[in-house]
Amino acid sequence: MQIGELTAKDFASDQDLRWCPGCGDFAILKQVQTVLAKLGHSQEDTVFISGIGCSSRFPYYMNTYGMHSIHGRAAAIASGLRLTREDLNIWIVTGDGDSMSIGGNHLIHLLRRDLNVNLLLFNNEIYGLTKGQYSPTSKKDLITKSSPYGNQERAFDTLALCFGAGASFIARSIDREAKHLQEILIQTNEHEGSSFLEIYQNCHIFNDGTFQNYSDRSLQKINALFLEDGKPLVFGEHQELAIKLDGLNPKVVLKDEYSLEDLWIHDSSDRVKASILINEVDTQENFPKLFGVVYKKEKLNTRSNSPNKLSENYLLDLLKGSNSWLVK
Amino acid sequence: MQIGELTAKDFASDQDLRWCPGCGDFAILKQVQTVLAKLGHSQEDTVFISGIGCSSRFPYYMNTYGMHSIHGRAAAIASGLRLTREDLNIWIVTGDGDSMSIGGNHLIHLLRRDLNVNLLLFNNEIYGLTKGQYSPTSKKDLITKSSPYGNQERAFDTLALCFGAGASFIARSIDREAKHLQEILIQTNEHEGSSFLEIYQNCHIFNDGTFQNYSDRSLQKINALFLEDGKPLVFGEHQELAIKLDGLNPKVVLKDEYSLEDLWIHDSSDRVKASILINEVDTQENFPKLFGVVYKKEKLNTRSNSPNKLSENYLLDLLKGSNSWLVK
Amino acid sequence: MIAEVKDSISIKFAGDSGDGMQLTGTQFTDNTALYGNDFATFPNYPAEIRAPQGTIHGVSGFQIHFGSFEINTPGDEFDVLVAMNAAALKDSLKSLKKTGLLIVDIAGFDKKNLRLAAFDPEEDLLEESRFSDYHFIKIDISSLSKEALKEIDLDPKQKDRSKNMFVLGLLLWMYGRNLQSVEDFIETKFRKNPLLKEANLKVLRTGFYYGETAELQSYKKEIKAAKLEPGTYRNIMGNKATALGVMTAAFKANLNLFYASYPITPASDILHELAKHAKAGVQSFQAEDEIAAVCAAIGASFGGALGATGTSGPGMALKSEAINLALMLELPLLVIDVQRAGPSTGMPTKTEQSDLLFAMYGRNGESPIPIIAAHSPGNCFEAVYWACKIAIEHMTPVIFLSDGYLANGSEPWKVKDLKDLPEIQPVYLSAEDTQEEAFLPYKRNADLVRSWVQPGTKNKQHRIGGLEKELVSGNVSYSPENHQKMTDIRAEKVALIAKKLPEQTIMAGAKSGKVLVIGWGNTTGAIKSAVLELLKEAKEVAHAQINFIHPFPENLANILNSFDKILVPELNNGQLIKLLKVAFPNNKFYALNKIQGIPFKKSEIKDAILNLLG
Amino acid sequence: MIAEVKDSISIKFAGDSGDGMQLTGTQFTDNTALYGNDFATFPNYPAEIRAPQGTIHGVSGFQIHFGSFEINTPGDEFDVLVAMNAAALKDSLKSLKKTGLLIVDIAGFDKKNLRLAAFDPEEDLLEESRFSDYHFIKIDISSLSKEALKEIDLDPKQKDRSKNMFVLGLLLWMYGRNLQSVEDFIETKFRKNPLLKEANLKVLRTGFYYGETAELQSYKKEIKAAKLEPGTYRNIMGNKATALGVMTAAFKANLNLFYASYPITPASDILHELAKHAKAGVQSFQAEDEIAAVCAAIGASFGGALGATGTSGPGMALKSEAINLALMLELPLLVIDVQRAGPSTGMPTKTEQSDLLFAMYGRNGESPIPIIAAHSPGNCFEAVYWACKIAIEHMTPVIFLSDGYLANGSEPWKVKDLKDLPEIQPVYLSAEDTQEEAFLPYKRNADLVRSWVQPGTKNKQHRIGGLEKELVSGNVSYSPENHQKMTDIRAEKVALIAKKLPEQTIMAGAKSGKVLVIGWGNTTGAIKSAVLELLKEAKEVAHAQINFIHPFPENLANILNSFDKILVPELNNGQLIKLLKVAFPNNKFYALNKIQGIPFKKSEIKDAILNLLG
Ligand SMILES: Cc1ncc(C[n+]2csc(CCOP(=O)(O)OP(=O)(O)O)c2C)c(N)n1
Ligand SMILES: Cc1ncc(C[n+]2csc(CCOP(=O)(O)OP(=O)(O)O)c2C)c(N)n1
Ligand code: SF4
Ligand code: SF4
Ligand SMILES: [Mg+2]
Ligand SMILES: [Mg+2]
Repeated sequence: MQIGELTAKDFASDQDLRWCPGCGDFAILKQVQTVLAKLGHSQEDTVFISGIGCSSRFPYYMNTYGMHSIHGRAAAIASGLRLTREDLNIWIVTGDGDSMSIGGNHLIHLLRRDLNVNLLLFNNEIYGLTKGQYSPTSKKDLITKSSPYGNQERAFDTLALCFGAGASFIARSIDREAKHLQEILIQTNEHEGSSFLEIYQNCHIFNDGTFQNYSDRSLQKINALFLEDGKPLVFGEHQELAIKLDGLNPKVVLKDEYSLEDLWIHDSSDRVKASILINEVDTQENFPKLFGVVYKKEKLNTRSNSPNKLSENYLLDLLKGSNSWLVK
Repeated sequence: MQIGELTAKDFASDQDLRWCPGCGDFAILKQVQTVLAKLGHSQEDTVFISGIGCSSRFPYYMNTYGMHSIHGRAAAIASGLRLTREDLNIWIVTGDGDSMSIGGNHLIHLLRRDLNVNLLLFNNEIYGLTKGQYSPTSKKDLITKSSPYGNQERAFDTLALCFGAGASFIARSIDREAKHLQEILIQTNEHEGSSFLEIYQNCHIFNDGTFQNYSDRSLQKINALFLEDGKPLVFGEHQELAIKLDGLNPKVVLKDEYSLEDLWIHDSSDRVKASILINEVDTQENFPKLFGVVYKKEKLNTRSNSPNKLSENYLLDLLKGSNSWLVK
Repeated sequence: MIAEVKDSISIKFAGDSGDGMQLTGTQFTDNTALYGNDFATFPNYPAEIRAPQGTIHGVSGFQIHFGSFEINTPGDEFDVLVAMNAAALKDSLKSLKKTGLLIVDIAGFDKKNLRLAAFDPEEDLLEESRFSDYHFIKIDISSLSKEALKEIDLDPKQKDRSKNMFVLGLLLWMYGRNLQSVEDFIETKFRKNPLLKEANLKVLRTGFYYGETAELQSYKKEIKAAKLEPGTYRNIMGNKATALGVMTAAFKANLNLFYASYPITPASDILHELAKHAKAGVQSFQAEDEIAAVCAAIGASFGGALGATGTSGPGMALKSEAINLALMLELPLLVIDVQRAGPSTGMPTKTEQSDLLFAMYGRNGESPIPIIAAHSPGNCFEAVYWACKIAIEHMTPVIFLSDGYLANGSEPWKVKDLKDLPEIQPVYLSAEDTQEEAFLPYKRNADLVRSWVQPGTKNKQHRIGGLEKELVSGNVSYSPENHQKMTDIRAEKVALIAKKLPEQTIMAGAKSGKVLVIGWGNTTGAIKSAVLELLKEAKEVAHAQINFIHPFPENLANILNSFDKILVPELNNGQLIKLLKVAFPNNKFYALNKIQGIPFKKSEIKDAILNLLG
Repeated sequence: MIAEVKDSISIKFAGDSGDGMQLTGTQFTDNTALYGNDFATFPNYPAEIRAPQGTIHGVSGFQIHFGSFEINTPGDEFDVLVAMNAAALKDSLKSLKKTGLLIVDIAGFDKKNLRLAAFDPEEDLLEESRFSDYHFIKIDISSLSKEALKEIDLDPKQKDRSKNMFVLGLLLWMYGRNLQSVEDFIETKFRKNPLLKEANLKVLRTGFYYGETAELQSYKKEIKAAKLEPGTYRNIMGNKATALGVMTAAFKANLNLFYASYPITPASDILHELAKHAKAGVQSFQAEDEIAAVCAAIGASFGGALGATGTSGPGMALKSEAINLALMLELPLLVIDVQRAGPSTGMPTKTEQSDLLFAMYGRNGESPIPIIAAHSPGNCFEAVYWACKIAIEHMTPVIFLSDGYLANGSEPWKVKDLKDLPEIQPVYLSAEDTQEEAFLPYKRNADLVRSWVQPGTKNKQHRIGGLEKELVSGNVSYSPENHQKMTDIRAEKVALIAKKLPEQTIMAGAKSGKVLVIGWGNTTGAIKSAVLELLKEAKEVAHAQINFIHPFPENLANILNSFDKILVPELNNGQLIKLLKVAFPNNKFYALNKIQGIPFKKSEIKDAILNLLG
């Protein structure tokens, strides 16, 4: 397949889109289709596997191979496919309920095994399909159908959970930032190993505006920290703020008061830095949220998979065993 | 119950111990019984809940209430008990297969919810009860019944996984260090919230000596780092080595070349330090393994549980509803 | 002009999922309830939150059948169809009675709507002559609503959304109702938004008065209040009745209630309802998955609460292993399965009765568990109450079967008097057992039930688990003879429950005759109406609907033996009938099966009975 | 002195779990196999890795029955009992035939051992007079073994551990064998430890020569080689045969094999066996749990490999939801359930046949799945081969039932010639379908099977899932009529498989008569021996053992109709019999049930047959 031969449209299936008007899923779909076309992937070598949820309807809309499986199990299904088919480009599409609640175990084990797949977590901090219950990523005190007095549970720090599980690629983007999302999708796809990409996705119906701080252009400036390798960690209304280390502790400072070298320069391959970014900056209210590729490590030498077929002789020997006898 | 009234023996049930001779589980059992007696807990207010595995036979040997449940689900069962019974002292006993393989999801959700229970993970890096398959904590290349050519999977960094899931108390000890184990058990019990204690436990039959580096007194000196709050991170044959930060990066140095202030002083309440200890020091081969209380945070305001009973009037009103009518 | 008096009317409100038909339906239902009619409802909507607008796929419908005598089903066909757009018309017209009343909103039949509903956009679909069979009323509801709101400062979209109030107003007028209940509802719902409140009230009244203005008096009908047994009544949906039943059981047993669940259609509303009562003493817990939910409930039961969990098919699959643990532990556990159309994810918003054999046999090993099925929305209350009673008094998991149709359907329900409910007595340690030196956790009473001794009880420490237990002591045992005995005891313990159950009754017809129709679950209405009609025609037919499926009530054998043939209609491929055939090999059973995600029609049952009568 | 010639001998080796009885048993078995006897074995050991030494609970036993004619069971009772300690004696003596031979190791009867086995430690348990019914040989095996090793530099514990070789040597001598196979085994096993090699060889030979020295010649027996059908034979255990059967099926179908599993007794050995062939083209995957295992297998099948997964009862519970997905996806999937005694964790090392109805009905919704059960260790090969064939050729999950007794039992097995196995032809897209413009993933062939089109195939992109599918197109559909059709098709598709199955055969007896005994699974041996004995007594009885349970073979009805009464022995509370009663309501079935974690005895079956014969 030549780059540029296919267009985003070629990756769209003939099925009617069945998300609510205003749902963030539309925008993500579009960017994924665009990126696949841009990168010159072929439709038949691409597979999308999902669980259950609004987000998990995704495969129906892709003119690729796809499976809309059962709730929480997409990662496990994709693992079997990955281990037996080295040739395919495999994507997992999942929701915060699908992958962080019922499917949490498969998620962490996928990351542990570091199989080469791209996992897109559409995080809308709610159960969309079942009409609005809180999820393990819902904000504290959120009022939902199952938390009429406000959600009493602590949310997962999504990136921290994946980092702890050993993820080799951790990134975040948001439905409303088409260009950023495209860029990060490309990097997600390029990484060899399990690539974890969290996409903040607005559920217009049951959790509208939960990411307004990051989707609204003016709020975004102060609340979102867009990371780029080799660049300092700056944000703010006029990009006037930066993050810097005070000993071990990250601190928000005025950018202009420091020279570039004194600021924290992003290096997605630095494990210690990633650990502080993910566990401290991203989890504390006084810091902005991270966007971009937060952490990336080279593929480890994990389980090798070289499927091939049994030879007849091997099988015959095995059937006979080492202690056979002949009856005449 | 008065402290000192009961002895370790009072916490022993009348059941025959059914572990293999030489199994590390015996030693752990003894320390737990000792600690409970020491702390003056009553037998009837103490509950042990386990899954399935050699380690999970633990409750049978305790003269307390107990449940030997199903594989991987102890944390979930304990959650239900915790939420309905504020008065009990609840312990979960589990194995590396039980809690990190099949039960991984319940483990991370328990830690996320931070319910007040003590979880003891007997990590022997193997499936004991099913006679020796590798587990998600087994070392790379370990030859087991299910990995005749050596384990090809990356192991979980156990502490990192729990930290990522949001654990509020993370500690490690080892079967062979009676005193240390006792001390840490006491702290585990004292912490309010989900206390995660990993205990390295030797499986004499299927994975003998996997922790020799930490159980053998002379090897231990160079391979184990015993943490104590307020004390520097020292280890080595003659306690001559220390860990120090070089910028953000931990480094092994000669203790005597630095003043105490320059060394890394352990502070289990420091989240950033914990993050580096857990994600860098504990996971890299060039550092010793951590023992002791690595991280501890004060209990968050997580879900409140105030079980009480329905009042008759409330129920009557509810049954009638707001739109009832009378038929005469 | 005096309205014609009719026995009953069936209406179907159909529109796009965004058109608010469910709200129209439930408000009309509440009003009907207060008016004193008997009724049955059937909401039916797409799986998507907002299905594609204007398409057949996006049609959301609500059917209500109300009358002055006993109403058993929403009606096979309806007398009135309100179609808000072309797709709704296409979807529902086939079930409008000939000479029925068809009301359409003209605005829903523009070219775009015609195209989306796969009509020819160029044709004049609403041409009178096409509907000459029916009474036909075309109204431009959308523009009338907008017109009514021209003074109000809302955007056109918001205005358009109030058009369902027009429909509601008009229909209430048609059946001689007043607006009180709806106005109260609007007042509360839009308390915080005066503009929307005003708009909704206005359009509601516009619809109400439109009938007068447009001279639709000839369509007015009067349906007198039904003669129900005296008492306080309310309108209740199955899931709500289930939640209330569980709460009531916990109250009567003097237990804390702990309900752990993971959301799933159509069971989620039970969780939602119970969560509302958090401050009143109900603990609900949204677990990370169905396995955790049932396990947490088991933990709660171990601690002495009534542990309950609820789900639907795929979730039942996940709970199976832990239910089996509860069986071994011999702890109370309520498991609610609100069935939906399977297999696998199937058709999540559609109904089916196909989890019965799964409930019966869906566990490894010989693992008998009592099964109780509700047979109407209101009956969910009593049925689940009994399920809790059995779980608690017999120290066993119990599976309670409801289904999507019962869960979301509603009917008038006579509010239960707590005194009229049977007592629930947990099996605590007897005084004499308390005295005994050695505590024997698996010692049993005459019903073969062990005692419920909770952590915290002094000197009764014990350990339970999923391994086979020794008779009486409860210690782990691998003895062959012991395993045989324990297996027998577990079976016998469930069988003995039959002695405690209320007798199976006949719902309609005589105690003996040619054909008995036996149903379970949501088939009640269709069967009963069919049988009542045939009884009027002097046919020898009767109807029994069973709540208790495992074990069967003791007198069921006698009932069966009093009929020549037994018809078993089920929304599955024949599940209850398999159990009946094995339990009663000498009776003649005939299956009637349907698997379409929708309930039986009265006519389908009637035909089958007539067929058997020969 | 010439040894007495006997038809068959049954030996039980019993000792502490640390005594190496399983090894002794398997080595004796291999030697027996090479010698040419027919045989059947039954290993039976505690659940603990190292159960409490010296106690009844810790006894590990291995029974072998070998002979010069067809051997069907390990024998109800045994001719020879080797008891290594007091607990072993206590556990097993009751099944030693009167006048049988009892061999004890004196060292295992010291005070400590007596106490642990709950004998009076003061009494002289081994006093000759107590065993006057038997032939009784006391040997101080432990000290003889140690004596033999006094020159070898091993610690006493290691020396003690070789005593099982003494037993093995002695018994081999007793039945006129040579030591070759065991010596070869020791050479390989201790290749890396010359000291242990020498020690084991030495003790083996000491045992072998002890018979001579101690003048035990009178106990020597000769059992001539059995007359088996010509061919190459090997000794095979059920789990191994299962693993080989799956590999062979993948080979014949020209598919990659992907086996995903989570360890569980007694299924783990299948994983262990397949893992050994990683370098030869078998992929095995130890998943994080049973759900992940079955899901990974589904993923592999989606990609075009033969996806397989194996487990036991509790794991089956966890797989249920995903098996149902595979059913909807209509992809090949092999699910192996090696049954064990339930419910819940039950008795994990003991056998039972109590998952049949679970396999049949253990899923939400109407979800028919083919079920095939193996009926002997060697038959696991063919049965699982057929399971794979059906899964592949009919695009469906198939449940293969084995059990703990078959899994660990062994018998001589005639090595299959690949050419004699039926072909397996995956349903790939036909040439004409490939040409078609629009690809229709749920288009079916005459067997109602859709084609297997794998990712990577150009222009055939499609999406599948667990929601109900539209006929032919496979698009999501909520249409009532479509759901009815699809439900019917899924049922019909499985029913049609019956046409492809081999005919049900009669294993023993005539084609018609008074009593037919129908069995499935591990009951084969007990039933067959019972029936053969009764046939000798000229009783009108026959035996059929069924492999194919769902659907039943087409000719089963005819077979059943040829007998007056049908006896159905099962190690459960009556599961197959329920299916038979529903499928064949006009036949007379009689249940014989046993749930003790152990197989039937021949005598139990015989009694039941005699009872029916009247
Ligand atoms: C086993 C099982 N349990 C529960 C459900 C019901 N269910 C479907 S989707 C969903 C959660 C959806 O939330 P999320 O994964 O965040 O996806 P979203 O709809 O928000 O995109 C649930 C609980 C199911 N289909 N299967
Ligand atoms: C659902 C289920 N799957 C599998 C098993 C078999 N099984 C029992 S214990 C165990 C793993 C034991 O390993 P671990 O948890 O590490 O405990 P250990 O025996 O090492 O203490 C397994 C796989 C089971 N009992 N239940
Ligand atoms: S419910 Fe929310 S997540 Fe689902 S389609 Fe609608 S807007 Fe999107
Ligand atoms: S197998 Fe290992 S973990 Fe299990 S009891 Fe034996 S030594 Fe302990
Ligand atoms: Mg979501
Ligand atoms: Mg372990």
